[in-house]
This record gives sequence, structure tokens and C-alpha cells, in this order.
Amino acid sequence: MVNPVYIIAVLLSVSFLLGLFRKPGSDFARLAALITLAFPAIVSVSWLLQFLGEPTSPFIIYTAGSVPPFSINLKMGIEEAFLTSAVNILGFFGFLYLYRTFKESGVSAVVLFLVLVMGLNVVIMTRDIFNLFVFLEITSIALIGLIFLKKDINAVSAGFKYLIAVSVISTILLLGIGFIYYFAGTLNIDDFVSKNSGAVKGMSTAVFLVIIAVLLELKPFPANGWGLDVYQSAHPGISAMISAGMATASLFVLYKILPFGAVYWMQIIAAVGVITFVGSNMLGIAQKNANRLLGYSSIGQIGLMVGIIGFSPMLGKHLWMVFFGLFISHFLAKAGLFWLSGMIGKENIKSWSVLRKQPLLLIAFGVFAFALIGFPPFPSFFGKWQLVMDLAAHGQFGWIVAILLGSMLEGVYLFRWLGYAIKLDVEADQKLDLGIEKLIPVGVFALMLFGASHFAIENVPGGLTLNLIPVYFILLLFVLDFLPAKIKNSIAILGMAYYAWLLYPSLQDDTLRLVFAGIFLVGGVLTLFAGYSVKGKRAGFYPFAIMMYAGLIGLVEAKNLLQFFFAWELMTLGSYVLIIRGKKSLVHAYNYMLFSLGGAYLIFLGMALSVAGQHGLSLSLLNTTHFPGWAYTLLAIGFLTKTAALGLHIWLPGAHAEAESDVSPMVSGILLKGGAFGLIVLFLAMGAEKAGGHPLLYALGWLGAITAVGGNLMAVFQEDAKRLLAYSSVGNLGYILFAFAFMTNVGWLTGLTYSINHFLFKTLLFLAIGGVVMRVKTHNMYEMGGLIKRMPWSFIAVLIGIITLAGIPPLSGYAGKWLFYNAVITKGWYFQGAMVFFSGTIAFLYCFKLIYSIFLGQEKDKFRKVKEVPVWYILPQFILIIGIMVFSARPDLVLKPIGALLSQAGYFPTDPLTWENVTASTNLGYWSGYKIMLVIGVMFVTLLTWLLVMSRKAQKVKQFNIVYSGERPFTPETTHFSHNMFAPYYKALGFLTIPVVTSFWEGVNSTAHAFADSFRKIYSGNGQTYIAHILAYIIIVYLIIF
Amino acid sequence: MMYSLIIIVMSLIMLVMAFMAIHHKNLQVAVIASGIISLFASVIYIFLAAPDVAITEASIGSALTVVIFFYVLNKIRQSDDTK
Amino acid sequence: MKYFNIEYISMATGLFLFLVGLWGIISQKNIIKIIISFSVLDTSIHLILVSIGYIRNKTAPIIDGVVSKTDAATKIVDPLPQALVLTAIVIGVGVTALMLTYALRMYSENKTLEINKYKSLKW
Amino acid sequence: MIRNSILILLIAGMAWILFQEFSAYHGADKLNSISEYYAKNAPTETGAANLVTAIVVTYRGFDTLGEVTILFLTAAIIGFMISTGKKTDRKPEQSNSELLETASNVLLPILILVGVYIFINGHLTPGGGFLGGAVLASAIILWLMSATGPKISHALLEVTEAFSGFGFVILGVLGIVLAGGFLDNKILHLGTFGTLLSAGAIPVIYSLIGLKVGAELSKIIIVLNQTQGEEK
Amino acid sequence: MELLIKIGFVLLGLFIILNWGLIMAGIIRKIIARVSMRRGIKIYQPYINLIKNYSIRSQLSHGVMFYLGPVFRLSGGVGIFLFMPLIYGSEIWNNFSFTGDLILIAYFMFFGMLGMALGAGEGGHPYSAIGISRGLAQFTAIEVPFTLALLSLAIQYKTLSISEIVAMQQGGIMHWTLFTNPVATIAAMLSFLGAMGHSPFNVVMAPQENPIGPPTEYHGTFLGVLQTNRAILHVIEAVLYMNLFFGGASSWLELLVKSFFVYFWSVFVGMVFPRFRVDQSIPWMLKIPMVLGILSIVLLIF
Repeated sequence: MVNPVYIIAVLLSVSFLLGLFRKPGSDFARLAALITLAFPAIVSVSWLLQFLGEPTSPFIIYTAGSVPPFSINLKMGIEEAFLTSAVNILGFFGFLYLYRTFKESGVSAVVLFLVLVMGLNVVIMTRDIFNLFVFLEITSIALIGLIFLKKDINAVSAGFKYLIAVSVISTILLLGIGFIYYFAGTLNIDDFVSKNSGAVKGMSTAVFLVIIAVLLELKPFPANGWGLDVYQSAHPGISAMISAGMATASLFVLYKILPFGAVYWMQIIAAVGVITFVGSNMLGIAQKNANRLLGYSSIGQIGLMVGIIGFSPMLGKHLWMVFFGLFISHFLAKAGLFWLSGMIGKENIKSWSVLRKQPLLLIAFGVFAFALIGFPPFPSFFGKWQLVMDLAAHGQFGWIVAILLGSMLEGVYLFRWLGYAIKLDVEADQKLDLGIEKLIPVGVFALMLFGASHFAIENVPGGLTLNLIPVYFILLLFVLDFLPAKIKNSIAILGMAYYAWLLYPSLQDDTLRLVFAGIFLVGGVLTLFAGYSVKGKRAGFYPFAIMMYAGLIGLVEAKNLLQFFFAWELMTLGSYVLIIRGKKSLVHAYNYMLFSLGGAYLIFLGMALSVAGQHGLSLSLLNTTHFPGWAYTLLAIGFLTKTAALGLHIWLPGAHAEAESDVSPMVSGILLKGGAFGLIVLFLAMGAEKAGGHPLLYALGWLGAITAVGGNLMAVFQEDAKRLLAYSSVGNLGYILFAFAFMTNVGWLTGLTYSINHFLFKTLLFLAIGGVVMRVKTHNMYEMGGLIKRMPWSFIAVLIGIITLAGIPPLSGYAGKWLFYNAVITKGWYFQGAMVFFSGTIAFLYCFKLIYSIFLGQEKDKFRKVKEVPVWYILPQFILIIGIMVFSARPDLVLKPIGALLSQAGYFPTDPLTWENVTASTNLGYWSGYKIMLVIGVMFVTLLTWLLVMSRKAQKVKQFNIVYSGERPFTPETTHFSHNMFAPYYKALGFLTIPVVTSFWEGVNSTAHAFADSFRKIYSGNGQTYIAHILAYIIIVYLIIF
Repeated sequence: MMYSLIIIVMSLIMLVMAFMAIHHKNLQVAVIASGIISLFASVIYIFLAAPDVAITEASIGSALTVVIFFYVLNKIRQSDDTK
Repeated sequence: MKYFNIEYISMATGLFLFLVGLWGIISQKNIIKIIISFSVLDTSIHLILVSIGYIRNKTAPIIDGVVSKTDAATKIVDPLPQALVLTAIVIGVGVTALMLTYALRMYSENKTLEINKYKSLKW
Repeated sequence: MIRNSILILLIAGMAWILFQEFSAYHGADKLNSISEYYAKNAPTETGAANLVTAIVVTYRGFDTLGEVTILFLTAAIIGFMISTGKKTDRKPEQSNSELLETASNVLLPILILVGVYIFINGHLTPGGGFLGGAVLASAIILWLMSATGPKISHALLEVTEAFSGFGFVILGVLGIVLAGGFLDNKILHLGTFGTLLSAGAIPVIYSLIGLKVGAELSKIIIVLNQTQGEEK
Repeated sequence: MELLIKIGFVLLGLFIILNWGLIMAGIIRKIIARVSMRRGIKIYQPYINLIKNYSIRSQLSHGVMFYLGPVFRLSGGVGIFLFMPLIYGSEIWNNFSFTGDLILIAYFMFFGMLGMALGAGEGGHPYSAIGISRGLAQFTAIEVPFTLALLSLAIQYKTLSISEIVAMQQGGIMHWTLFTNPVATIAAMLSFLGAMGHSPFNVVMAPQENPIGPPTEYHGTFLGVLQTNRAILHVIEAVLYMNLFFGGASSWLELLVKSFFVYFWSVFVGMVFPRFRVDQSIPWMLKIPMVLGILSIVLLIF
């Protein structure tokens, strides 16, 4: 192994010598510097590999031929090896990124860069606090010099503010070091710790000064205005170095000197970090300048890592895993984002839409953003997971809430930003600064995130239980993204089918899971069929579609909490990207993401509460949680965000309505069941029948009923066909929630029947309507009309769909209704039941509106030429119709085994449904789907024959051949009664649809923004005020500690 | 004892100079005041048995710093003149 | 009267200067004044460090006629803080020069030395 | 007014923190264990009579390397910042006094000699590389002020700057190769205690430090002197 | 064989109900006319209308759904009949009520409505759509008190089977739901007013404003089918209420009498009250009848 001191020696001597090459042009100097920078990277990585290979004791570098307390020594252990590797790799690629910039700036900047990297290495490795001070100064000064790469006044003044602030901080650091030496008689960190002289009077203050100075270097909120200004004004390549490199070193310094302080200081440090995380992200939501926003985000993330260091006593042996997960995500992602920012060159986050010119860069942006928030499979997901789990194990729920709140706030701005990049129009005059030297670093860092993910998965407890096959399949689809859509579609379908085949044996006995697995996989395959009608490449669609399905199926397969949450987040991520693909989906996808994120964090918190005080991760821990009330409530609300219960539903209509034609059925018919399945898991955990009297369930029952009414009522007044269906989904999920909340055998059967039905008919309807919308290119129903002549197959599909939806016998919708009544009466929830019934009749209104306005009535001139929807839309529809028919005629095929499972597995033994052949009966009534179908079928055919016989000569007439006061109607438009169809109804009950919920969330949103906007005024821009902040911060923390 | 008295006097002067450095309107005077602080500090270093520090402070901390200050002040004045 | 010892006096002076320097940095609007305040702050730290290294009634840490190699341990003051101060002085001069250059640069851009005129970056 | 009272409050808070330290401070009667080690062993280990030098150049030589780097950085940044402006080789218009010119002509060689002497003797007497460097820099200042004599050669300065720093690092590395570790001064023979050519590599290193410090400080001054404060 | 016999009896029952429906319609219209000082139609006029319509030759169709609309409609009516037990204690006259219970009938009512709505919709006449939208809107409100009453019944009798509900009302007039659960009965009978589509809830038909809605577009055989359905449906709905609230019928005579009076109730009220607009009828239904329905449940629970 190469002695790490050569890193320093080589970097320093090259930078000293480069001064000589000022005149002959800097090309040689740049190249030499780049090659030089590769050297430390190789050295430290080789050290890292060695430490990873076999755990050996750290390598100590002695200087001056003397031993530590007397001379300065450096240490190269696994931690140092890892961090220096990070810093040196960043150094290499950061330099590469700036390669062209350095040509203009000359050799000085190159030298500064080399020294910066050298300084960071020493800061990480040194074990002497005064040496630490010197090299912290070196790195700060080198950075301040590099800020000048951008020569405008903003950069200069920001650099000055930074310089003043850093100088004051390091003066305080030096003061602390002086007194530490006075009291402890040593400057060596290890020596100090072993002497354990913390009890000496005055010592604690000295240590305080050192620690607070290091904390201030990490820019704690709110004493960090100087840092923000630099992030904003410096060249993005330099900001990347500050955010990723400088922070790395400073964090490790904090970690090194931490043993100096008393144990209870850890709490303070944790508080400093978490407050920074929350506060910085809070203020970030009002920020529009990309670099400054990245600054806020960086400071927030670094704060979180400070928090982790503060939590280290609680994390124990997980500390490094947690730190690694969050650190590496921040490190790679933030550097990458700053680099991207440099390529875009404009300040407003809206300008990032230019990334669309380079899809790979957009993907990189997405990867970085998701990694920052902590979505799987990125390391931060596992880091955050383990952090929260360990905090929960120590009962630190307040901190968990704060951390999740901070993450949520971070999501608020990152997803707005990502949405802008994906959706906003590209400004005409905007160019991307694409140089190969800029692309390589971004690409390499994005790829390294995946490598780091692999590492994180291996190290998180329970990580090896994760089923990564779907993830690899997703990655494969990413790789294959250049293929035409049809081929990818086939691959996706085959993949899913194969997976279903693989999965089936393991779920055979668990019919409950099997049903959902069926919905997810069969539904997935069916909805993908529609994709065959898409021409071209359909870039970026398949990986995310499969990601969503992988998440969904992962929920079903999950045996432990980590698997469940992993799958949950995967599902959210995939569906978000699917939704945002719609033309006008920007704001809807954003809402979806925010609600999903909030929901996911509630679930996360609920899980944390569940495992607190218990061992392991098994899902069954939910059964035995020590905090049932809170845990269950949080989990329930979390799942309800996905099922869009009233109050949490505002994302759904837009998201479903504006999605692409074949995405709507995916996200509506199938995705929503993910939330329903979550509720099932939760309810089963609540202890099945004995929890029946739980107040939470009672509340959920009411919520379900209200949601049913609200959702359906909203649907009635929609003019947009897909929005109508979307609101209908809200209502239907209300039924499902209501039914599951019964916690009785029949109640659950109701819920499952509803789930299956909703899957069948909503997928069917969305496919059919989506196909129609695709053809007529409008969502407004009143613009359509009379399309039955053009699209008879679609009409049949919609007809079957609405009959099922409305619960009209003989189709399977009625099965749900019948079970529902029995359940309501057995349970005694009459009023809620009546509400749900009422909502069922309302459903009839919009069913009629849907089918009438689109297919019946007057055909419009402009649609006389439209064709039937593609066969790839029709095909899955008719498969679904067959499904409906089978389920209608023989519900016992599905319900019988489930009923048996529910009663025999001990979930709900009392009052089961009894089956006699095909007739089901309860204590209350009876129902035979098969016979009903038979009777009605025979009757219908008979009557049809009767009419055919009686009016066999019926003459087909033209469209306008109607009795119209003796006149011919002018145009189809004026004759088609469709717009505002239920006006009288609105007059009567419209007051129920006033969007109080939307106003509420808008209020929340504007309040948060207003708060952020007014609070960030503390960053007055005056460098002096920032110094005052620093002093005030020191004093306040001092007063808190002492 | 004698040393102590001398140092007290010098300390007082230093404090006065410090206030002068900060509050005097004329920047040149302020710079010189700060130089005097360094100079007196280096005298104190002699008393504190630190000759190395003393001469370094006197030459670098005091003299050189003041020179740099003056160069910069000069530059600023010049760029005012050329305006 | 232990506070009458020279190390106490110099220590107190150092701490006072420290506060005065800080006061200057946060109260003065003129950038040059801020830099001057910083150099006062810097000097004060040196003074404090040297005071820390002082040992009552001992001489400079140089082996010469007064102090021999063998009895050095009982005759000299602590050399380490002095070494630190040497380093700190040079660093301080570098930082001060850097600040001044920045000030110069800022002045040449905006023609003012008022720090609160440089607030284009905020929030 | 409110602002001032807040600031006073802040200073009062800092004063309170500092007072904690002062009240814990009680001077010292004897060396602590580390400095005692230095006092007992440094002269023999390093061969330097000046213990401060021994520490600065060897035991904490790594700090010194960093410190030299800071000066180097500062000079580079100042050059970087100032040189980006339009370079106008301004001829100093004001005529210097006769006295100054004569003085500089006389003093210049003496100052350089003094500077060199100081850093060569750094291991024996107070002073050393920093002071020597400063003296060299003051010689340069004098040279500039007098504006007579040969123009200062940039190349010479740069070569000095580069190779003194480079030499420092190389000597450090030689320590690993030839002796006990980075920056070990025992790569050269320790010589007779108390003489000029003693203390191993300390005089060499200190000379390099002196040259480096002198070169950097000079560079700062030259850059500040050369350019107009004005750009654009 | 058994099934054939069953079908035979079912058809016989259907025939009786159809005839009773036509006669009853005639009687009622006669009564209405007399009350308003007119001579009115002949009592057998509905027969004449029906036969005339079936035999009209000109048949105009707007499309498949237009054609299927009446079939759906009639299926709805006949279906309810099929699932309804007619005579208490008689296996023969129970039709196919063994396939499903009260809930089936409650939901099968939608079947005919949907078909009608779709058929009329394809006719393309805007007034059809207006009428349907009004009808559906009003129907949602009408169903509320009815459902509450049903729930009340289900709580009271602990069953959803119509036959069992009838069985429990046997043994004297005081066992009728009318007396054992008067509040639910009132709620349901108010809802019945709406279901029958007489004034004040007949804005759906709106003879004055919508003279040319579905009844005009549908003519000839189609209209005949619709009229057939109307005759069956009115009786069978009355039978439903009779079964649920008035002790059912143990003989055909009882059925005919009781259904007449139940039906007459709606006509009677229609004679007295003016018509509601839709936006009036909905709140009205959601006030008194709904409160009564809730009250009926509350009284049973506590």
C-alpha cells in the first residue's frame, strides 16, 4: 500500500511546481493537475478496498520521526479510507468538470483546486487539533479563492462574507484549541480522549468552543447565511466541492472531536443537526434560485448528518451504515445536481426544463432527486430507514417526526423542481452547456449511486431479505430503453407473466394475498396490452410501469417491514413518473407525490412506533406493538393517502384524469389497491376480530362512508370523462375502506369483492374511456356524443362497466352490494350504511352521464370520421369483461376460499358466509349469483325475441329524425343535452361539493410558503448580520448546554 | 512586579489603541493603531519569554500587515482619484 | 494578589482585545474597519496563546548559556504554544491580506466600502 | 439603537463565555508532560538549540507545511484576483526622495543578508524562517518604494516560490525514505549541538521556509503594487 | 319438468299482474277524471292503447341501444316480478324469489331504469335526456328514506328475505309492519310517492313541458312494450310495499285489494299536491322522510 502521506506530498509538490507554468499557457498545467488528482483517488480507494477486504487495524502515519502526542500523526483507517476516497474521487471528477473553466482562469485556480483536495485529505486524516485548524484554514481559503472563478460582484461579495465568517469561526476554534492545550496538556485527539480530563474546570468551555466552531463550519441553521450566499454565487463546480467535499471533511472532524464533549452534548448536537435539517428545508420551499435552493438543500442534508453524529450513541453499531446511506446519497447527488446546474447556466429552477433536450441528463436529475429524498433503491432510503428504526428503539419519536418533517419539506421543493424539469416548456433561447468533461462526472456520479445502493442493501439489517429480482428487471428495461415500444412491451408483459408464474405456488394457500397478487399482476399484464398501440419508443415508460408493479407485488410478498416499505416507496416512485407523463400532469403529479410522500412518512412513523421496544422487522410486530393507538392511526392515515380518502383525495382526480390513456387504468384500477392492501395488512395486525370495537375502525368506517358520498357526488358534476371516473374511484375506495373497517367476515368479503370489482370495472372503464379520449382528443363529455356508431365495442365495454359499477344485478357489482347490506346490518352501522347506499344511487347518475354523453345522444360532425379505438385497447377490455362475467356467475370460485381462509385462519370465525352450491347465505338473507344470472338472461332473451318478433320491420332513421316541434334541429351541438346535466341536482345538493378540502390544503400550502418567505428574511444579505448570527448562535447553544 | 506594572500600562494603551482602531474615522490612523497593538503585543511576548514570537509578530503581524493595509488603502484612494 | 502576575494581565488583555475585535467586526459598517477589527482579533488570540504557554519565572525555550540541555525542563517556558503562535501569525497575515484583496476587488466593482451595500444575495 | 443594544448583548454573551475561561485560568508553574518531553529530548533528538524551532520545523513541521501552503494560497488568490483586471504597467509618477533612493541602495543588500542570516540561524537563535522571510519581503518593499535599480524579476520570484515549496515537500518525503517519517530532520547528520551546521535538516528546511515565506509575501506586495485597483 | 310447471305458473302470475295493472290504471284514471269533474276514459282504454300500439306498422329505430331500451325496461319490470314472492305460504306463487332477497329487488329496479335511459338517450332527443337526468336525480333522493326503512325492517325482523318478512307479519292486522314499525312505514310510503312518479314527483314525466320526450320517440311496438312494463311495474311495486308493510297477501284477492290501495295512496296524494321541481323534491325527500327513516332505526336500536 502506498503511504497516504504521498497523497499530500504529491498534491503539494505539484501545486508548488505548477506556479512555474504560468506563462507557457495552462494546457499542460491542467492536464498535469488532472493526472495528479487521479493519484490520491487511486491511493485512497486501494486503501479502502484493502480495509473492506480484510479488517485490519488502521495505518498510522507518523511525522518527524517521533510519536503522537509529541508530533503530528495522521491516521488511515477504514473510515478515513472511505471518506478520502469520496473526497478524492470528487476531486478528480470535480476537476474534470471544471476543465474548460480552468483554461480561462489560469493556473492559479488549478493550484487552488489541488491544494483544496490536499487540504480535505489532511483534515480527514489528521489526529491533531491544531493541525486540523491549519488545514481547515487551507481548505477554506482555497475555496474562497475558487469562488472567484465566477468574477461577478455577487461572487466576490459572497466570498468576502464567507471569508469573514470563516475567519471569525476559526478564531474561536483557535481560542478553544489554546485552552484545550492549557487544560489538557495535549493537542492530540487520541491522547486527549485517553487522558479523559473533561472534568477540569474551564475544560468544558474550551471543548465547547472547539465543537461549536466545527458545528458552525457545517453551517447550522439559522447561522448560515454566509454559506448560502456562496452556494448561490459560486461556480456550480465549486459549490459541488463545498457541498460534497468540504462538508465531508467537516462532518468527519465533528465525529473525531465528538468524544471530547460530555455525553449529553450529543443531544445538543443532534438538535443542532435536526433543526438545521428542518429549518433549512422549510425555508427552501420558498426558493426559486436553483443554486441557492441547492444550498438550502445541502445545508439541510448536512444538518441531518450532523444529527446522525449526534445520535451516534443510539445508533451503536449501525452508525456507519446510517451515515453511509445518507452521506453517500447527499455526496453524490448534491455534487451531481450542482454540476447539472452548471450545465444549465440559468438561475431559475424553471429553466431546468432544458434538460429535456438530453434525456440522459434528465434521468440523472431524477436519480439525484430521488436519492436525496430517500427513495429506494438509493442508499439514503436504507440510511433513513435504519436511522428511524434505531431512534424508535430508543423511544426518540420527537426526533423521528422532525426528521420526517424535514424530508417532507425537502420533497416539497425537490419534486416541484423535478416536475418543472419534466414538464415545463423549454425556453427557446436556452442552451445546455454540454461538454464531454461535464457529462462524464455527472454520469459517473449517477452510476455510483447505484453501486452505493448495492452496498447499502448489503449492510442494512434485513436488507438481504429484499427481493431484488424486480429491481434488476427494471434496470434491464432502463438499459433496453432504446428499443421500440412494442418490443419493450412484450418484454414487460413476458416478465410479469413469468413472475406471476413464479410467484403463484408461494401464494396458493394464502388466498387473500393471492387475490391482490392477481389484481396487480393480471391487471398489470392487461393494462400493458394497451401499450401495443403506441408507436415509437415511448422512452422512459416501461421501467417505471414495471417499477410500480414491482412495488405493488412487493407489498403482497412482503414478510417484513423493510420489504413492505421498500415496495411501497418503489410503487410510489414508479407511479409518480407514470402520472407525470400526462400532458397537463405537472401540478397533479406534484400533488400526488406530496400526498404520497406524506403518507409514506406517516407509514414510516407508524412502523417505527410499531417496532419500538421489539426485536426484528417482521410484519407480525405490528400485532404486538406497544403503541397500538398511535401506530395504527398513523399507518391508517398513511394508507389512506394512497386510497384517497376524503380529505386526502385532492391529488387523485387530476392525477388519474390527466394521465395517459393506458396509464389511467393502471393508476386507478390497480394502484389504488396498493393502499387497500396496506389497510388489510394493518387491520390484520390490529388483531382481527377482537379489534372490531376499536374507535379507529369506527372512525375509518365513517370516513369511508363520507368518502363514498363525497367522491360520487363530485363525480356527478364533472364534465371531464376521466375526471368523472377518477372521482368515482375516490367514492369506490370509500366503499372499500368502509367495508374493511367492519372487521367481520362478511365485511371483509364485501371489501374484497369491492376490490376485485373495482379493479375489473375501473380498469375496463378507464381503458375504454381512455381509448375514446385518445381518438377524439378531448376529455369533455359534452363535446362527444353519439359515438356508439363509431365505437360499438367501446360502448359495450362501458355498458358492462357501468352496470357493474352501479351494482345492478346480475353482474358482479351486485355481489358487493348484497354482501354489503348483510355486513352493515350484522355490524349495526346503519347510518353509515345508508350513506354508502345513497352514494351508490348517486353513482347511477354519473354512470348514466358517462355513457350517455359519450356514446348516445347527438353525434357531432367533427367526430363522424373517428375510428374505433385500437384493438389493443379492446382486447384487454374484453378479457376484463369475461372476468366480470365469470365473477358474476360464479362468485363462489373466489369468495368461498377467501371466506374459508378468513374464518379458518382465525381472523373472523363468527358469522361467516355459508355456501350451498352456488347460493350464498347469511343469517339475514341469501343470494345466488348463478341463478340470478340465469333467470335474467333467459328473461332478457325472451323479451328481446318478443320485441324482435313484434317489430321486425323497424326502419333505421337518420340522426335528426326526431320529433322536434316540427323542425329539424340546427346542429348536433345544440341538440346534445349534456353540459351541466345535473344542474337541478347541483342546486339541491351542490353545497356538499364545495371544495373545502382543497381550500384547506391550499391554505396549508400558502401558509407554509408565507412562513418560509418571511422567515428567510433573516438572511438579510449583510455579511455583518451573519457574523452576529454566528455569535448569537454560539451564545444560545452555550446557554443551553451550561 | 515592575514587569507587571509595565505590562498593565501597555495593556491599557493597547485597549485604547483598539478602540481607536475601530472607531477612528480616519482609516490610516486606524491602521496604525492596529499596528501599534501588534507592536505592544510583541513587547509583551518578550516579557512572556517568547522571543521568537515577539520578533515575528513585530515584523509580520505589525509591520508587514500595516504595509499591506497601506497599499490597499492607497489603491482605493487611487481608484477614487481616477474616477 | 495572583491577578497581578504578568500572565494574568496579558491573558486578560488578550480576552479584552478579543471582545473589542469582535465588537468591531459586528458593529463597523466599513469593510476596511472590519478587517482592522479582525487583525485586532487575531493579535488577541496570539496574546492569549502565548499567555497560555507562559510558566512563571521561566525563560525562553532556547538552549544557550543560561539554559543547558539537562536542566531545560525546569528552566524554560512551554515552547509548544509559541510554535503554534508562529504558525498562527503567518496564517493571520495571509488571511488579512486576502480580506484586503477582496475589499479592493469589491470596491473596484461597486465603489463603496459599506458592507450593507453588498446585499444583492439574500433570502 | 436597537441594533446596537443587540450587538452589545452579543458581546456581553461572548464576554461571559470568555470569562468562564479566564476564571478557570490559573497560570502554570511547571511544564506539562508534553512540553517536558520537548524540553528533555528535543535538543538531542533534533539537535536544535531553539526548541521553538525544533517544534516548528520537525515535531509540528506538518503544521508549518500547511502554513506555508496558506501563504502560497493567499499569494495565488491575490494574484488570481488582481491579475484578472486590465494590466496597466503604471509607472510610478511620483519621484522619490534622494534619501530614500540612497537608503534603499545601501540597505537592500544588508536587508537580504540579514534575512538569510536569520533563517539559517533559526535553529539556534530566535527568529527563523518567518522572520527571515519577512525581512526579505521588506527588502522587496524597499526596492519597490525606491523604484530604482533593476526591475524585480518575476521569473526569479516564481522559481524561488516553486522550488522552495517543492524542496520542503521533497525533504519531507526524504524523511520517510531515509529516516523515521515524513519531515524527519535526521536525514542529515545532526552535527555538533549549537553550531550552524547542526540539527540535521532543520537549517535547510528553515531556509526553504524562509525563502518561501519571503517569496510569497513579496509576491503579495508586488501584485498589490503593480496593478490599478480598477477594472472594467 | 318441475321447472316447466314453475315457468307456467310464473307466466300465469305475470298475466294476472299485467291485467290487473291495466285495469287498475283505467280505474285510477277514471277516478282522477271524476274528481276533476271530467268524464274520463273508459276503464278498458289501456287495453285499447296497448293493442293499438303493438299493431302499429311503422317502426322507426335510432340504433341498437334504442331498440334494446324497451327490452331492458320490460326486463326490469318482469324481473322484479320474477324475484317477488306474491302469495304468502304458496310455493307456487313465490316465483323465483329463492334466487335472491330484498336487496336483489331493490337493486334490480335500476336495471329497467338504466335500459330506458340508454334507449331514450340514443334517440338523440334532448328532452329525453332532460327527463332522464331529472328522473335519476330525483330517484337518488327517493331511495334514501326507502333504504332507511328497509334497514329498519331488517333490524326489526333480522332478515332480508321478503317471504320471511311477510311470514312475521302474519297473525292479525296488528302484526303488520304498519303497526309494529309505523315510523318506517311512513318513511317508506313517502318514498313510494316518488317511486310511482305521480304528482308532486312527476316532473320527470312533465307532461306539460316535455310533451315530446321518450313517449313520442318511442312509438308503436316500443311504446307497447313500455306500457306493458308500466302496468306490471306499478302493481309489482305496490306488491312490494304490501309485502313489506301491510302483511303481504295470502290470496290473490288480498293481493289485488291491497295493491290497489297502496297504489291509490300515491294517486291520492298526487291529486292534492302541486308538482315539485327537482331541486325542490330532493331536499324535501332529504328532510321529513329521511328524518323519519333515521328515527325508525334509532327507535329500534335504542
